Amino acid sequence: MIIAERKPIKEILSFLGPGEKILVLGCGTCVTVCMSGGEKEARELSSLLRLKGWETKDLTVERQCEPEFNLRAREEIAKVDAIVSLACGVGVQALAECFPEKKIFPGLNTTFMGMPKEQGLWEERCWGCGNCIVHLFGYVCPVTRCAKSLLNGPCGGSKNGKCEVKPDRDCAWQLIYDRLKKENRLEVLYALQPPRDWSTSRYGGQRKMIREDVRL
Amino acid sequence: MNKLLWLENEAFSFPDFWIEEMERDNGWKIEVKNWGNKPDNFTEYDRIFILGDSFSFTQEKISSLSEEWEVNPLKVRVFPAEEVKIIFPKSFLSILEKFIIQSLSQPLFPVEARRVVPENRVLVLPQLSPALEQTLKKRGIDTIVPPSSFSLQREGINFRLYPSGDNVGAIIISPLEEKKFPISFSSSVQDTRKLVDIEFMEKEIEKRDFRKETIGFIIPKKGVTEKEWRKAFHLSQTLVERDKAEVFILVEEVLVAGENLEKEYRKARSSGVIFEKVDFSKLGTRPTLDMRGIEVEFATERDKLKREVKVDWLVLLPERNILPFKLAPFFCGDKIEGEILPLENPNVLPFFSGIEGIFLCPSEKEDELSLVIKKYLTEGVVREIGRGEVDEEKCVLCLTCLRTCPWEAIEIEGERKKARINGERCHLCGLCASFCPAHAIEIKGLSLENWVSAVSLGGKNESSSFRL
Amino acid sequence: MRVVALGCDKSGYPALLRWGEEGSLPFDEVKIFSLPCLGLVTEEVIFRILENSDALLLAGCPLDSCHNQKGSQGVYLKVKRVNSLLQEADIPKKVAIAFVTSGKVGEIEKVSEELLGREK
Amino acid sequence: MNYDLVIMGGGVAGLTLAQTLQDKLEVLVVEESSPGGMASKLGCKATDECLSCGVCRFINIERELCFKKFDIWEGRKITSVDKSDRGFHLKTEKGEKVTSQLLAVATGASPLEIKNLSRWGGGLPRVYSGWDIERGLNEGIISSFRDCSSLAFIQCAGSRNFKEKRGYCSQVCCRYALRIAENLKFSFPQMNIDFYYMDLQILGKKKEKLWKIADKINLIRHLPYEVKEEGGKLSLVFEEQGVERKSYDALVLSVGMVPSSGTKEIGKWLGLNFDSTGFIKSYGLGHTSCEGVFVCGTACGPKDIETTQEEAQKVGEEIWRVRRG
Repeated sequence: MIIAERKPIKEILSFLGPGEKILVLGCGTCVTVCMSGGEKEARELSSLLRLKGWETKDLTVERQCEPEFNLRAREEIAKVDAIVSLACGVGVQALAECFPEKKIFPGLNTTFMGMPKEQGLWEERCWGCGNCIVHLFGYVCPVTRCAKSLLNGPCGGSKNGKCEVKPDRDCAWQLIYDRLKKENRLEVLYALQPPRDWSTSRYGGQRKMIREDVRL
Repeated sequence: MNKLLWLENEAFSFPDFWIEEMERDNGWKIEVKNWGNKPDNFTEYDRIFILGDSFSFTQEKISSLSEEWEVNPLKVRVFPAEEVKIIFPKSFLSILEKFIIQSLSQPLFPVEARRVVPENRVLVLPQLSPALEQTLKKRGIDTIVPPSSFSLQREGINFRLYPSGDNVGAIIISPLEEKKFPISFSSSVQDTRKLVDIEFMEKEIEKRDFRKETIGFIIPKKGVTEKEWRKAFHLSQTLVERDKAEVFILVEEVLVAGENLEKEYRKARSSGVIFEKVDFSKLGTRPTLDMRGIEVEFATERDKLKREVKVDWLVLLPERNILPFKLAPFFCGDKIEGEILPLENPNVLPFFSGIEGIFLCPSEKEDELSLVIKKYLTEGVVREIGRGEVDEEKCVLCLTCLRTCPWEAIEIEGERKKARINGERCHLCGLCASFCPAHAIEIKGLSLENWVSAVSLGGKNESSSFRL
Repeated sequence: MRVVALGCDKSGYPALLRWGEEGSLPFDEVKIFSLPCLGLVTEEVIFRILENSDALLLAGCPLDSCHNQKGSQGVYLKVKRVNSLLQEADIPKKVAIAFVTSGKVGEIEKVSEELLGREK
Repeated sequence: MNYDLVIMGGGVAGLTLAQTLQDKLEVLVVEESSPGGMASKLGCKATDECLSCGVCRFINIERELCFKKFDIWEGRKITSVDKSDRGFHLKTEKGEKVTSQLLAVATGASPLEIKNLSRWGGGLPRVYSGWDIERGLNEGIISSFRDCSSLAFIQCAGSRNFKEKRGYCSQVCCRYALRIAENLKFSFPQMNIDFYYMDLQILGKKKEKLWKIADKINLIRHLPYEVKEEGGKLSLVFEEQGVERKSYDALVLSVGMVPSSGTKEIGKWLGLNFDSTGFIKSYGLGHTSCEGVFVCGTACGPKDIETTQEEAQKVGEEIWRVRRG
């Protein structure tokens, strides 16, 4: 799922002009589950803005990344001057495409695609490089979890299982080694990984998926 | 027309004029009774107001009262008697009126206070000690010996045991104890085979005579139970008095807090046992040349003098620390049970592990435990069924509730796989509701709207209190 | 200063009442409310209450002896978060939490001093 | 009036006993003053976390009192007890007469008067007994120590004294003293606390935590010789490396528990056996030397609240067993 975190309040406040009517629009999918942009947070933020003297409303739609849901909120949106969207970057843009004339501000910083490790702890797991190879590395993605995306073994900076770039993170290659050792499949590491074709990842420019068979 | 009942307490009784006024203005029918002459049938009233100190009318109490009266707990409202003291007579009556109006305005939901009684059967893990078995039998609790391979799942307040499929009301975990000793001994010392534990000594002392031998005890300060101290005092005394042996007891602290323990300690001392308070970090041991004994070197706390004693036997009392018990492998419930350790929380039952129905049994506490469990299994608990509800439309299945519920009352069930609250386990703490990011969970009668409306009511310019 | 005080009926509420009965409260107005457990309090509730009062005083069981095990802990974290939010947005309002057991008034006095901004 | 069981003393032991038996027997609790006994005067020692002093257990008992099914006579002093074949006959000073089949003595213990400890400055200003502080905790007595920079606890001031027939260990002092010390340290970290003791008697819940507290303060294993007041400070003579003299702003004496006056009286009336320390002798499960008379709680030796409660429940079961025959 997509993980995002709230922008600093100061930044959000700086967006808003005095005396504007404001709608805080939450998104009911990923950011709800990662507790940064759901109904709860929307209400909270609108309440905070009220305390700062703005006139606010709050609303939450199922998914801001889909015009159909956004358009449902059109009456509410028509009433206000500005919208603070508590959705990932996709949601904000989708919203902006639905309501070209409105002032729309992002309330969140979209951080990564990841999973909840435990209550209140989320970790990145996928980069969306467009060419999945986790099966070769004991199901630990070196592209995402190695700071240097190394595919042929660790760098010299792997110290007692931790990464040298971010010392509080585990070294991906340590994890890979441990996992494969447990399965005693260490031999798969002998296979040499050729240089990757990164064109499938975002280096190849904006990505697009077309499926002729489902377009009517 | 609303039929209201007031249960007043001796601290305050309602002025008649006010009651008439209320009945005239708001069209209520108010009956005032006190705890002495309670009505037989409570179901006829729309609301039951209690004027009592909220200190004793906790959520649990109200539940059990409404269970007793067979009324919807949402109908029972407590007006704190302390309030009367604080704001009487000034604005008291007007606030009282507001209070009634506010509580009448709150919607009623079909909630039932029910007493749930667990099965009178317990499962003991990892194994059943004879002492525990005996005391459980004495109190008429049947026990299940766990089959070689089994799994557990929550079944209302009970736990269901698979594959056999029968329910148990409670699980007792008699935790394994790790015996550790604060100081380590070199292998050569252990080779003398004169390094023994107190059980060994207990057996030996019946068999043989320790005439003219020297015996040393080493007793750490932590994790040694009262019973073991007793044993040590007793053994050392018999060794001296019966066998004329020479006995040293090396300790950091002597424990005498216990029924007549001090007496026994003094008896042991007066019989000629030598107690030395020593610093264990400075305690050294090595085998004698003939390998028939151990030389113990220590510095007493009195005069920091080093001295050396040659002992023929060195008796050790290890520290016992409870090892956490992992329930996860046995559990096929939704929530992964973590390690079970005793809770240091005086507000819950002693021996309570943090999960309702799972008890811990520390050694030498079997009898107390069986008392507690007997109570739990016979009286059961009163729960308000249908109080907490999950809005399946809103639930996004983020599992926050599952991870935050302290009572493990959340189940992920139903063909649509949504969170569901197990009413028999729910304590109405509302943690799930307050953490749920999608606002899917509502604890009936305790929703945000009530509070905020209630906040806007209440006394002016003085301390005043309300129960929500 | 208008203050709303919420206490759990296990321990916080009785303590608040004792504190209220003693009179000589440092605030102009105090409204005391009881809940089954402080765990029920959410950030929204706090904000909504702050919208029509100057400060919020919470009183609950000590962190590790909460009747519902995690109730106090849960609300404690929320209170910390809300305070940081209020600070970020420099709103001159405050939430404070006192960990008490029934009838332990000393703690609440300490906390109310904190609310008034005169830290000891 | 006739009852199955009359419990003398409405402290933790008495009330717990009554609550265990209230559904089964006709129970009367006779209390000299008001229910609660010693425990009701103690204060919670939690800082920002619970130290498991167990005082809140009493609060739960008190809660239950509103819904009790047994009778309590408050403020009634028993003036005489005598035994006949029909049971026990009690008279109160107000002239009421009660007859009961069984009798339970839960008259408890009382803290030793601090003035008896003049050797350690009992009676001097700023010399408190642990009991005084316990009682003051709810009212925030801790804050009154703000201005004192050094403070000493003297353990075993009351008990473990064989000359005065108090050879027993009161079992609770070490623990409450350490908890109070933790409380003080929590409020005033700069305060330096010395702790004069014989041995640390740490049993029961949270002992690991108590050991941690013990590391925070300065432990001295010695029972000081004497305490004098010198220039507003309390100077204290003790021996660690040779005789030393140290002065403090305040002293806390851990007074032990001694049998309460009621315990002694009633024991005499019923001709119960006492043990060498003046507490009523219990022959297991609350049985005493007199048939039909049971004893529980601190009347038969010092105990902490938890143990008292557990014991009372057990004695309750035993009484029910005896009653059923």
